[in-house]
Amino acid sequence: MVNIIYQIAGAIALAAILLAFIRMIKGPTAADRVVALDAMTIISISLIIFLAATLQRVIYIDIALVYGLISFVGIVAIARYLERGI
Amino acid sequence: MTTIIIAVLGAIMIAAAVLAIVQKSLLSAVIAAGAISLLASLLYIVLAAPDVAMTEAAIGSGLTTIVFLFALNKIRKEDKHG
Amino acid sequence: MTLITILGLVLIMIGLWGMLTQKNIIKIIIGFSIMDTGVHLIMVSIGYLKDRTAPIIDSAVDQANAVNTVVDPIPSALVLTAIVIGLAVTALMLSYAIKLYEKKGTLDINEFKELKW
Amino acid sequence: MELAGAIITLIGSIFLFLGALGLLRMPDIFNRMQAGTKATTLGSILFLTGSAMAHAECTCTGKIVILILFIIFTNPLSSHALARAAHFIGIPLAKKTVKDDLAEDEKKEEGGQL
Repeated sequence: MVNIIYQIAGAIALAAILLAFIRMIKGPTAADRVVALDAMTIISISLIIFLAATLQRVIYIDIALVYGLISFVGIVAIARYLERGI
Repeated sequence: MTTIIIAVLGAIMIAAAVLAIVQKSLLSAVIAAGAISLLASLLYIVLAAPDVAMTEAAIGSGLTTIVFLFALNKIRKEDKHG
Repeated sequence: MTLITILGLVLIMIGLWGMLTQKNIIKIIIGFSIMDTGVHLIMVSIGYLKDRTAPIIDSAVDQANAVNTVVDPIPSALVLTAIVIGLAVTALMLSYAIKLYEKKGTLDINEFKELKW
Repeated sequence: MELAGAIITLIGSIFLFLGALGLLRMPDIFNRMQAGTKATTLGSILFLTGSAMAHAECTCTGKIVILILFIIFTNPLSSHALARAAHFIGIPLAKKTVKDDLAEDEKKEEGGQL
């Protein structure tokens, strides 16, 4: 029972990453695509935790820690480029 | 379960690669290349290689995008002056 | 994992198509980076064995029986080096692109024809 | 305990899905940014908390608390930087927008300087 509910939650998160990517395809300006990339990053952090729980290794959580910091630096760099250049 | 994850993420990766090639705007192409690296680091976790996933997340998705943005910035600045 | 090998092959083909058909130098470098990702995926998928786990010994892996429960760590060690070298090659290509832009004022590959005959 | 964790995870994933749906259906970039940042922040916090509760036997609670703190600190900052950049490069608002405080402030400052 617990496992089935948990796997349904993972499938819904996978569908969410697909929807965010459709906005990246459609987006009229580059800023829309950056917003879609930001949302995809946050959803994929959740998906990494889901994979770590499904495959039963604690060590995979460290990847989510690294990703949470690095993606922030990348998004801020793109925002500064959009505004006036790095 | 892992087969479904690989199929969905692979389809998104192929679509992002085609988007990065056919896109006119250079910034949008760089963003799509960053999305490819993000999804590749998810696939490395499924392939049981967490060290590669960590490196790909830090270097492929973070640092490569910033290096591309530096180059685009140089080109745009030259454009403004000349 | 056959599926991942096919995915890597498709990514290599898309990157090669982009490198051969695009006119802008930055787009050619992006195609090279996509091709790089495809090669890395294929190399990691060679070392994967079914129903096994990551080769890091902690409380989840039995130490005495570790040979039968972990995947092959050699291809992932190779790919780890290849990713870093890929970043260096990309940065070198981008610096050449900036120099070419300062020389000619354009990034169209058809304008650079000193070596054509 | 484990069933409660699984249900909290399900609620968090539904928040993630609704955030992505709002990202797809909102009319202009600022509305999209609001849907794509607030809803996914709440959803991922719920998802991580539920995962830590559903797998209580693993010793990962400290790491998940640090990860939630990262998300709470970095996510509004990056979204604020993006919104500021999008406003300054002049992306048009949606037709239904009734108020734009930042543009009014800028106009007032220019008037004061003159």
